[in-house]
Amino acid sequence: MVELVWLIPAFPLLGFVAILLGGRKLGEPLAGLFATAMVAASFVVAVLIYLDLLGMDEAERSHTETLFSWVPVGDLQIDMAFLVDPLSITMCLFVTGIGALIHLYSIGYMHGDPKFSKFFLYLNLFVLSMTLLVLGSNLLVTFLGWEGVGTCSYLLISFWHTKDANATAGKKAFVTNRVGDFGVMLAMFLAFGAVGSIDYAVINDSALAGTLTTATATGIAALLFLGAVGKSAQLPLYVWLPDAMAGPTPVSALIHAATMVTAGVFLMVRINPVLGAAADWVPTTVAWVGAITALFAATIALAQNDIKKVLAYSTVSQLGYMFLAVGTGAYVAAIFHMVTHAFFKALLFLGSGSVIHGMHDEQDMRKMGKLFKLMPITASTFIVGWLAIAGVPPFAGFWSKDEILLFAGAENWALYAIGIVTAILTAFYMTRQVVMTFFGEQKWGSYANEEEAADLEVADDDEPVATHGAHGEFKPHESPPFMVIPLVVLAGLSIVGGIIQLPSLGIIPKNWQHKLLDWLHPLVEFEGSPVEGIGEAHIEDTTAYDMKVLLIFVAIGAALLGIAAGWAVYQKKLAKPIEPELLERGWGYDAAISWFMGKPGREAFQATADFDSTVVDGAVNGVATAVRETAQGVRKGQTGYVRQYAGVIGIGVVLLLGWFVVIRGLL
Amino acid sequence: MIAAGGAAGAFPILSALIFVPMIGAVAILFTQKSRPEYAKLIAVLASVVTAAMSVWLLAEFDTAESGFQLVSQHTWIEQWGIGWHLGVDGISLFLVVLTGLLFPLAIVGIDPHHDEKPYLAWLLMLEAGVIGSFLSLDLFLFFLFFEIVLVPMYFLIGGWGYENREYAATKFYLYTFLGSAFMLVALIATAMIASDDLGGVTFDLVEIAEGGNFAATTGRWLFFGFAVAFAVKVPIFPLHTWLPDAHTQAPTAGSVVLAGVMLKLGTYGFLRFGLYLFPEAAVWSRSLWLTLAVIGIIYGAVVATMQKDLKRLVAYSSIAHLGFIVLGTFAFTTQAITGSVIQMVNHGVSTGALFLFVGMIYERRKTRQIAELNGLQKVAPIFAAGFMVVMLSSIGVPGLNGFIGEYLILLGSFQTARWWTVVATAGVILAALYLLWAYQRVFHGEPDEDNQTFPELKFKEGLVLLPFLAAIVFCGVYPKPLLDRIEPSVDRLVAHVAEVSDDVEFEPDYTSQRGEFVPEHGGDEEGEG
Amino acid sequence: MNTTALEYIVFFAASLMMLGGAVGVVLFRNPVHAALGLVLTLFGVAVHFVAQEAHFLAAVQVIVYAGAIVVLFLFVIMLLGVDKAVDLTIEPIPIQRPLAAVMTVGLVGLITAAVVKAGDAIGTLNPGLGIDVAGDIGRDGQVVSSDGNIQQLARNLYNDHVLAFQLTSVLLIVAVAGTVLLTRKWPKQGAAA
Amino acid sequence: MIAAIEPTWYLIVASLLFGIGAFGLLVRRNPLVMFMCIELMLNAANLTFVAFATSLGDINGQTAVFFVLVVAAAEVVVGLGILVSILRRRPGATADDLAELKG
Repeated sequence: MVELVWLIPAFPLLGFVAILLGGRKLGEPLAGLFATAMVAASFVVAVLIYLDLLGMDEAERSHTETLFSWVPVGDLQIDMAFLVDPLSITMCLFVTGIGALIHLYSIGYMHGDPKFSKFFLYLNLFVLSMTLLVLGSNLLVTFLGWEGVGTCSYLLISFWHTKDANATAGKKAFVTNRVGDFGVMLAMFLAFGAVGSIDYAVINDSALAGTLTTATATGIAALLFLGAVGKSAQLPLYVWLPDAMAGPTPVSALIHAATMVTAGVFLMVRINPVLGAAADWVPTTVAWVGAITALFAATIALAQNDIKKVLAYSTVSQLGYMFLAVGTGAYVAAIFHMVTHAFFKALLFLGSGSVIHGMHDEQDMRKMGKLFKLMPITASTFIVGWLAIAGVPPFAGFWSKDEILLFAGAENWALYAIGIVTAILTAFYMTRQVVMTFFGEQKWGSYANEEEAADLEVADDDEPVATHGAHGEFKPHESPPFMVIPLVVLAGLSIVGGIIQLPSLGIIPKNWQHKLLDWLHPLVEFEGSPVEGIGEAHIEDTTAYDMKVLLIFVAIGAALLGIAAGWAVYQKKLAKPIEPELLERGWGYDAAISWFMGKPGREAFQATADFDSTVVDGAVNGVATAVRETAQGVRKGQTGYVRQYAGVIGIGVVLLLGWFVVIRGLL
Repeated sequence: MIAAGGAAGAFPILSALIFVPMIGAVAILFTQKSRPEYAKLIAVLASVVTAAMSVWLLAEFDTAESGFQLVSQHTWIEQWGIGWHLGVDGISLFLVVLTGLLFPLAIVGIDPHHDEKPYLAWLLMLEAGVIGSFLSLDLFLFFLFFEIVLVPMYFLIGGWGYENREYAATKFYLYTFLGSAFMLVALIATAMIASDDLGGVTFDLVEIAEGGNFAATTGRWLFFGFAVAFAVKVPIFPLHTWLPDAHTQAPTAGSVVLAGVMLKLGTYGFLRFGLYLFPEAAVWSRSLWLTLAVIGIIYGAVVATMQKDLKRLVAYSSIAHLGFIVLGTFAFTTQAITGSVIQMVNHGVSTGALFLFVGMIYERRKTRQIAELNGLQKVAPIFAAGFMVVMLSSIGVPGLNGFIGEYLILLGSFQTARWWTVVATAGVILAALYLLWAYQRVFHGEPDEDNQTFPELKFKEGLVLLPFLAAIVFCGVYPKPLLDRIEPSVDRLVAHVAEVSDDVEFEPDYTSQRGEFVPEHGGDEEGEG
Repeated sequence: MNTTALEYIVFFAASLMMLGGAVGVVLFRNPVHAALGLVLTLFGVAVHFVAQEAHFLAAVQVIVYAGAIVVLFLFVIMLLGVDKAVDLTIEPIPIQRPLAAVMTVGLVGLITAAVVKAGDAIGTLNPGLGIDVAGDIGRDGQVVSSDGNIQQLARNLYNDHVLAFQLTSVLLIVAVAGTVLLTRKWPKQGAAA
Repeated sequence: MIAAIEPTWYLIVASLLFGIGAFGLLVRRNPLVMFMCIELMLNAANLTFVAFATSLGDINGQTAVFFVLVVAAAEVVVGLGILVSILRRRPGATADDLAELKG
């Protein structure tokens, strides 16, 4: 079964090609169903491979499947090869699984869109790229997927490209990611120069064997981290992600919450031996970048009014947690949080999509409220997501966040403090969102969107194509089954997702604990490596580990505190909400960058262009002008008088004669 | 003589590649002006036959052989040792094939608006010149073809170009001709100086390269002479300003050919006549070229960003892309030079296609100003999708052809020219910036009145573009067939350079830090997850 | 008067004729007069030819030059009606006359200086070196024919320079045909030319 | 028979004739007269040829004069032909009026 790993990307590829060729003929909803089926098929293959791996001995759970030689030049031999191991299969499982659910959801969400089939074309291409990313056995195949998902992200963010903001957001995402790609490319070059290969196996082995010098390892790790910062929207490159919400909501759920943005975390875990072999400042930087991003984004999320923007900043914040985990050596916890986050964040996004759908494309939470009764399923599942992200036991988010905080505490109490504060803020802003959307006061009128109302009155019998799900009379409504089913499934996963990595607490049966760690064990634990501090951090003898039960209660307390405060402020109105404008504008960071790019950046570019046309080209034209001017002067000598010419010739003759006769001494 | 000749008496395919378009050009002169369809027929026929032969050449090519193949050698001007010496190796193979395939597409796909007869004759003449330049193994012959190329291009730009064509054509001609003047002097001097070692004057490239032994200073001066000509042709910053004008003002076919193959004459010249003839000088001056290449990459991209004319933007992007090729050339590693060669081909394909698209936009809207275009994706989604694929290739997205060359160049250069490469890699960011921004302004948004009626891609246009798109995807996904043919020749060239110069470490030990790790595995502690 | 004195007289008379005519060509304001000055010069040159025993050339000089060419000049003058006196005091090109003077003086001065200096090398008449200026000399040292000059010239022309001679005929035909073509629109003048 | 006059004298006279001709060419504006001046210079050359032929005893010098005469004749024919067609169109034109090639 392992040999058939190529089927995982092959199905979405098939879907992509089929929809490319016949998507318009397939039409709605066939194209969507077909695309969904393809991704589901991938999921099935992934499950089968997973089961296959389970049946194997742990040492054998790594298989490289080479399809063909891709870029072979001299010493550089890069194969199009897939690495099947616990990590890649874990990633594949949740990418294809959640991917399939979101495909299904999209059939309902994109109903009536004129570019229905194209949406699924892009989605399948995305899944293809994402599976390549996680399955790649070397950095280049991963990079292929890496850029592929970036491109799909670009295409999907600007899917409704007639709006300028969407187009700008797509471009911004691509270009910002490119900054990160710069790092990934350089990391590959560095790795090739050091070990003559960019296979993960070779790089990691060299790091583990200690032959990779610290300098090289530091370089590779730091550069890959730069790539990860771009892809996973960390400080200082996070700016593209909030804007990326311009894309259709399923895209936000799939790409910008569950899968693509976690690629950076995946990559760091993939090369964790190199990170371990690198100088200490690299993992420390990773941890701090993660922690600061988590806190920073959480503060911004406090004051957002767009339902998706809240979730976007929340995603940035949660990704920060994952990097915090990576930086503190909690690789398993990072993957764990990645998976649970994929569950509940996909759920929240899809839920918000459902709300937007039900509210006829209204995204402003200030115009919502009291939707619980009208959208019961959406609301219930959203609440599950809320509790999961807030860290309320026994929901999935609680377990993963707790594990990360444990490792953070073992590493550095300051990191832990930031983590806890972030957890409180997270619970607070999510409560705020839930209240503003589903509870509180009803703030929508009979028509939430006045322009739409006007449109509907004018063109009553036209098929309302531009706005899906508009039904004439405005009333928020529950979404169709296509959309609800994924919500329910994801809600279920968000509740029970924690079981894949339960902590080692007395009340939990021994063989239920640390299942993910056992599964990923060969990839993060390396007995016998001469390099210090490589692999998963060992925290058994730290203070934090001793206090882990206490820490769990602190985490629960933080979650409840946040929820209580949020409920008090927004539902009970016990205090006036504090939502400074500075936070709403994201500390002005994005604006500062925009200003920089727009003003001095652009002026510098323009100055260069002017330099080109005036100085460089001016020099060329200057030479031409100089020649012309000189010629203008010289041509005055050409009087056209033949007698004068003859006279000058005569003088020439005399001079020549004089030279011969006088100088040469004939005389 | 290292050239491994084809079987004696076999069909002289290389000579035929040059003569068929040339004969076609002459034949067109005998057609009636009132019946341009005959001229067109001859042009299509000649170019298709050439294309077929170039594909045949590809089939005949011996992958394992690193030297020159299918050599055709005849004495021409005996007393000066000038010969009709043609040969193909991995470096020139794909450039010839690209030329062979590009011309029929340009001839079939683009109709000039007037005077078809001379237009087609010039195009065929151009094809003969370009192919001749790529195949020549004789300095004099090369110079001849190198110069022949200028004349048709001058007339194509000047005769069928746009509003500012005379200026652009004159600038193009004078600029490149000035460079060639240096080369002429250098190549005559090369032959004369080499004659001391070779016991007789000869212009034969292989003989001079293998047997010539130039004193360091002499070699550097001679290299400089050649390099100026090639640097103008590439063009390398700051000798580039003819290019945006020529590209912008040239008719679409001219731009396609100019970007597709003509600029490669410069980079190809660096490889064939720079590195091969004067390895010592090339190594000695590499910092200069690397620096200029990197400046070109960043500078071209920055200037491209601010262009208001779409065609000009693509032209400046060429400067950036060609900078990569020069960077790879002077990195002297197998990967980098192989990357350069493949990038020459790929740039030809993707920039050629971009120019085709820009040409189509101009045909439809009679403007190239970005500001006057908007929302085209809404009215012409297929057109936009095609443009998107080509653009992504140009940006260098993996899986498409543009990436392979860029990646190999950067990877190879990183090993011997680290900091230059770091800066060059940053150019990759800018490539995304200017192309996406242009795409956004032209294709995204709501189309205004003028653009509302923008016609969708026509079937014929689609047919012309299809080979480009196929090549873009194929080379990106499976470049091995190309790499296999290019690499042996590049290896030979690198070895040739390494032979004479020992101050650059050309073949670093890439595996110095490689290690094996065998985990001490308990194996029995857990077996289940 | 001995032979030598007569020769001096002839030389100076002919030179005077020649140079006087030449000065006339330059200074006469009327082209007709200038043409007559030219005739005078040509005759002077012919006399010099005779003095140097180039009888054939002297004859040709008179017949072709003075006879045909000058007549041609006069025809053209009358044909175009340019036989009016012109004002020679006007010179539109500012430094033309000083320039001409400098050139003339320089030319004449330098050549004369060179000739005088090299006078010894140029030497005197040197008969018996392949040319018998006086005439064909028989085996016994007697002058056989006084037109020996013509025979020598003919032999030289038709042996050594026969190709050039043929080419001159082509040249003349081309010149005539070309002139006819040049003035084709006026058949009379074409015929006259 | 030996000519008593030294060839040097002939050369000097010829140079004077040439000088006068050249001077005339430069100062006269009437194209016809300029032509005549050219004839003067040709005759000076002829005289030199003959003088040298005599002094060196080489008949080739005289042959050269013969060719000069022929070429002069042809030149005059063509030159006057051109002159006629020019003056037909532009009566009274002087050499200075024919400055079409002025830069």
